[in-house]
Amino acid sequence: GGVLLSPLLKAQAQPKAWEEKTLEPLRTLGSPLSEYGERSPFEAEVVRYISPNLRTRTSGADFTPLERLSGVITPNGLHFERHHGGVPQVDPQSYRLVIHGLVETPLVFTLEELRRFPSVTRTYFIECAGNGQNGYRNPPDPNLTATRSRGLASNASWTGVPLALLLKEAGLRPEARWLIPEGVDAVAYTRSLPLDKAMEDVLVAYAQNGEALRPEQGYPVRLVVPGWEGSIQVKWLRRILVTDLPTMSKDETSEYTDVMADGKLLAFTWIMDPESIITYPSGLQRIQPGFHEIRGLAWSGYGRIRKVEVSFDEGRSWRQADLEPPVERHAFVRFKLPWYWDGREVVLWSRAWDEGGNTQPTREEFFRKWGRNNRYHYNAIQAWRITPDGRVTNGDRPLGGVAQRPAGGCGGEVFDV
Amino acid sequence: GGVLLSPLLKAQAQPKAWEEKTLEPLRTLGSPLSEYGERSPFEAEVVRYISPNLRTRTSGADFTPLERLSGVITPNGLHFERHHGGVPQVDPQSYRLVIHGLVETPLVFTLEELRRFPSVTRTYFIECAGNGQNGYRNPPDPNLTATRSRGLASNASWTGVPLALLLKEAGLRPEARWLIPEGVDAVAYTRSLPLDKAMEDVLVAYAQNGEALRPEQGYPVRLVVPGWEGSIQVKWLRRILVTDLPTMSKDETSEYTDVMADGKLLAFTWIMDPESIITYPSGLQRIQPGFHEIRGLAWSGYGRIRKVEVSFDEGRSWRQADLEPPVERHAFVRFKLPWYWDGREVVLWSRAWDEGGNTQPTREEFFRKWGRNNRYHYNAIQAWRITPDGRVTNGDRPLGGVAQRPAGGCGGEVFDV
Amino acid sequence: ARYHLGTPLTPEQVGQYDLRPAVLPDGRGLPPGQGGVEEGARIYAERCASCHGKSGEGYPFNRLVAEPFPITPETESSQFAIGNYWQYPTTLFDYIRRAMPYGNAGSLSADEVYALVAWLLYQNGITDGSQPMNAQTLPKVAMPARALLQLDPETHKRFPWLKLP
Amino acid sequence: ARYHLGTPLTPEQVGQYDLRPAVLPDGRGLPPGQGGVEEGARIYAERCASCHGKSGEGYPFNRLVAEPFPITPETESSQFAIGNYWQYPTTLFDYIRRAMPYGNAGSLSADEVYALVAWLLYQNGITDGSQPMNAQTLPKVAMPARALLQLDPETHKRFPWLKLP
Ligand code: HEC
Ligand code: HEC
Ligand SMILES: [Ca+2]
Ligand SMILES: [Ca+2]
Ligand SMILES: [Ca+2]
Ligand SMILES: [Ca+2]
Ligand SMILES: [Ca+2]
Ligand SMILES: [Ca+2]
Ligand SMILES: [Co+2]
Ligand SMILES: [Co+2]
Repeated sequence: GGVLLSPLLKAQAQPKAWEEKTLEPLRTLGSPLSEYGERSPFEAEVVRYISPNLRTRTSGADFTPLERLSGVITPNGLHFERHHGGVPQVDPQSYRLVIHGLVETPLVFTLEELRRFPSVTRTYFIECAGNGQNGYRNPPDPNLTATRSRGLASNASWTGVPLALLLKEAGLRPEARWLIPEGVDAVAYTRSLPLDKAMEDVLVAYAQNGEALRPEQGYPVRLVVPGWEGSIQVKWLRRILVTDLPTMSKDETSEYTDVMADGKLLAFTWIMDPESIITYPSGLQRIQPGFHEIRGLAWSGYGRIRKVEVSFDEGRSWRQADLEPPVERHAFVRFKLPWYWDGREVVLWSRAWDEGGNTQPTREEFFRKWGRNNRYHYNAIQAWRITPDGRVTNGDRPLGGVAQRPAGGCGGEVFDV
Repeated sequence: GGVLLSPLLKAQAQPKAWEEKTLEPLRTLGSPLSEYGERSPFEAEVVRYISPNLRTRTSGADFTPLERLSGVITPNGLHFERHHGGVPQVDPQSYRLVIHGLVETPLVFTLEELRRFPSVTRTYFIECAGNGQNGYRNPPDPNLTATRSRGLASNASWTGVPLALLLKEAGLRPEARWLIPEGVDAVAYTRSLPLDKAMEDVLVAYAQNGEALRPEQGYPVRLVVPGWEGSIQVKWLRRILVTDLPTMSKDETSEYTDVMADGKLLAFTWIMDPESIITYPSGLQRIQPGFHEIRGLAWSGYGRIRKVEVSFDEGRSWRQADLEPPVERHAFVRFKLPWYWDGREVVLWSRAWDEGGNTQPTREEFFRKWGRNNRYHYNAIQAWRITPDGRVTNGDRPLGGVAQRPAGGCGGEVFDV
Repeated sequence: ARYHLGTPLTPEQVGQYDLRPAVLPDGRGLPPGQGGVEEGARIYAERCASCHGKSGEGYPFNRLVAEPFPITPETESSQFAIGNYWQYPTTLFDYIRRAMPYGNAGSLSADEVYALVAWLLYQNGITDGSQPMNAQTLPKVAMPARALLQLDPETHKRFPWLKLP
Repeated sequence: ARYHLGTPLTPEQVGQYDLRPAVLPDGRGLPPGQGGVEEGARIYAERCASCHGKSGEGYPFNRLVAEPFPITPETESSQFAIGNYWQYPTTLFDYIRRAMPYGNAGSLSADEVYALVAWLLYQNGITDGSQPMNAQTLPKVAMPARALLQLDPETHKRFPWLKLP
């Protein structure tokens, strides 16, 4: 009797070990087979975050709900979106890709032809250069969530043909240096991509996590440019002009050009810096004292993540988190750290290190280099504060200087006026 | 002019380089941001195959459309289904998992508690023991597709808590040898699982490819038993009885018990033998002469795939295919082989080898061991015949003996009477 | 308990949650009560025949009655049923209680399930029908197919301690 | 051509497919034709002002007019626009032809686009408005922000040959 007393007491302290509803499914037959499965209706509120300002926008962005997801694969329905002229609906039968310009033979490909080429499947993150834009706010938004902090990034297994093969098929002229890919959306979105990168690892992708690309990610064909800012990974790809100069398109001059603290503008900041975000516990969640596994995501455009560290004292000391294998190049990595919360106020930091030795700056360090009015490439450490009531809020430190919020840019949260 | 003549002629030979419709999306704004993305309407016919016999069945199976997919991830909406009492709808709030029997302290867990334990994310195939059942047909079905040949297998990134941690939390008594997991579906589905395997790598999974499990795969919680037959990976898991004997449940005696050629019945054939299937070109597809990348999937319950070979002469000689990295343990591997089809009739075979040195038998070899009236664990080499018109049909050789078709078993295609 | 997650249950609570207890081959899990062939036939006709055929011959769902000879490799799989393929008598009680009548499991009393088991064993030619089935008699019934059953050799290699009941 | 996949296109076909040619900083891609500030103002009022404000001050969509001084780190990002942030004059022609008016791109003639470009450059204080814009004059316009533009140092490290036009 004595041995059982304590568990008994604990059982009675709980409102009820289970409910009538717990046993209900045993009583009736379930649903029959179905051709294409849907989520449980109980999961309906796991959705992309669309800023109230942008709900009906055909130029804007929405966020992957990072803290609602497990592992590293972003489900296709929840991959972040960013587009400048809405999501076109493209008929795969009439779809064409043209390669022209400084090539021996301009070529047009049908989707079927693209699929006949040797294929590559790799897991890569795609991240908007505007990811982290809320970090430019000062003072920081106390109600920030992991979604709104870093949800303009997603990770998928992409399948496609190496762009290098298509270019070789057309035959490159010696003067060729640049590619100008163009989308078949309403703004014929264009960017400039150096030929060298294309020959290295760029994919002309037609599948995402096993199935055809989703419309928001470029159905039927997009570029995947591993490790580089999402805006260069042109979607609904209709043609590639091979040329000797970059075009300096609207989206590489009036957007995605960076304002630095020293007054310079930086062009072509393509490689995405290392990044990490603790997804559990994170902003607006509430936790109980006791055991928790701290969980988060890390990635870097420079290659593989080497380690992720977590600090419980704003960077004075660090503990190394576990990385879930396989740790792939230019892909999300899940990090985890077992932790016992004693119920006292604490601030959690995480920082990622990549194989190039790059890591994340503090906010103060970040703004020593990047302009306070820049809108892109924010990758400072995200802090989460846990108060004794278990509530998690943004733990970022306010900066000196004027109050501000980002405007324009990737359009994730604010009007672009 | 002379140099251009031949491409010109080729361009003119084609009906038209592109259509009016090709350019249409440039003319109007696309759709705005959306909270949960859906597939392109043009992909609507990529669905699971449900046998006409089983359309409305709450006990049956449907097939992943393997030849319509890329890479190795099975999209959640297309993961094969197998259930014995329909798909229950389980409310995650009232969901409970109980562990009882030969434990120190019987415990009940809420979903939230399960999610607080240390987590593991791994990519594993799940395969129905009845996969390949159409291979028992004699003569072979000429209209077999890759879907109907091996589509009772899927591959996903599963996240969950190691079952070992839950068992240790409850505390195992020394006599404990077996686990009897039970589902909360209408038939309270049960099986027997040796404790040793549970302590090794079994997951109590709550997420699939990043999001919550899909209802058909056990929402909110299922077992994932790496490399073992799907039927033991109990879905909608409501409790685990820890005991000293297996229960010899209906589904391990009247189903999933194997009839061997020597007249023996085999119990507990849990480990799934190595398997491969060429998905392109495959049954009912049609190809043109010229370059093709032969593509397929391979997997084994014994661990990693070591190599996959392709034969063009019914096994007299073999060429080694490329394996797409990362090659993970107990997971689908994509294999690829560049190939030029000269337009002559040919039969393609593939066979997988795993790290245990196991491989796939020919049909003749398979039936030397397994009974002709068995319904499970068929893993003989699948042959595809390509005729000069480019059509692909089942290239399996008829066996001597009586005509037959499988009945019962996993219910994938036939009435279970 | 290293993580202090999950709530301990009292034996009473475990009993309440254990709605359809697993029956083990040695008879553990079988409830008190009993039932014979005659009641079984009556209940079968009422609750089961619409799905499994008038005499268990099957249709629209599974065949339940077979010859009492174990199957051979030549037996059509559509003929596999209790008499020739099932290896443990306890499975019958366990499965009918947990899953039948399909979609309405839990609606039979222990006596009714025993009666159905008695009738099905008799109908399959395995028992002579003289004995009522209960927690003592049922585990002792010898199933012909049990003689054919062996552990999968790969499973044996991996778990040398493992023995079939 | 190693795979013999894809269909060769004639120069005419390429031309037909090249609906909204990319304009390069050296002026390649610019069409014949021209337009001046006055027509530009008229077309702007008709086709653009509803989205970008009466005088290009923005609302509901992007601000198009700024001071002709390049931005500083203190400039609010809502003030970034052609006059202070755009680095290449050719971008204006390229983008207006390919994307504007939003949702109805392709509806302006080359002359009309030149006129809009002329008006926008004048309105931003970059030109004095006396010269019509065409394939010769446009590439020569000096954008104040160009002086601030540098290649990202990481990009330079990786592609030492790469120079900004
Ligand atoms: C509404 C239809 C229906 C009714 C009524 C029904 N069954 Fe069933 N029965 C099924 C189905 C469907 C299955 C197969 C379930 C599966 O796939 O696992 C089945 C399976 C069985 C099996 C296992 C057969 C085997 O060899 O695998 C037994 C034994 C059984 N039923 C007995 C009964 C008894 C006894 C009753 C009456 C108390 C009954 N059934 C009433 C539909 C029914
Ligand atoms: C129906 C609304 C609408 C109309 C009409 C319209 N625009 Fe726009 N414009 C937009 C939107 C929306 C964007 C931002 C697109 C994006 O997010 O890439 C934009 C962007 C621009 C830009 C780029 C601004 C920057 O700094 O990035 C220029 C230049 C421009 N428009 C010029 C014009 C001109 C010239 C016209 C008339 C011929 C015009 N627009 C008519 C909605 C409109
Ligand atoms: Ca802008
Ligand atoms: Ca970033
Ligand atoms: Ca059966
Ligand atoms: Ca198999
Ligand atoms: Ca047969
Ligand atoms: Ca500001
Ligand atoms: Co940038
Ligand atoms: Co088996």
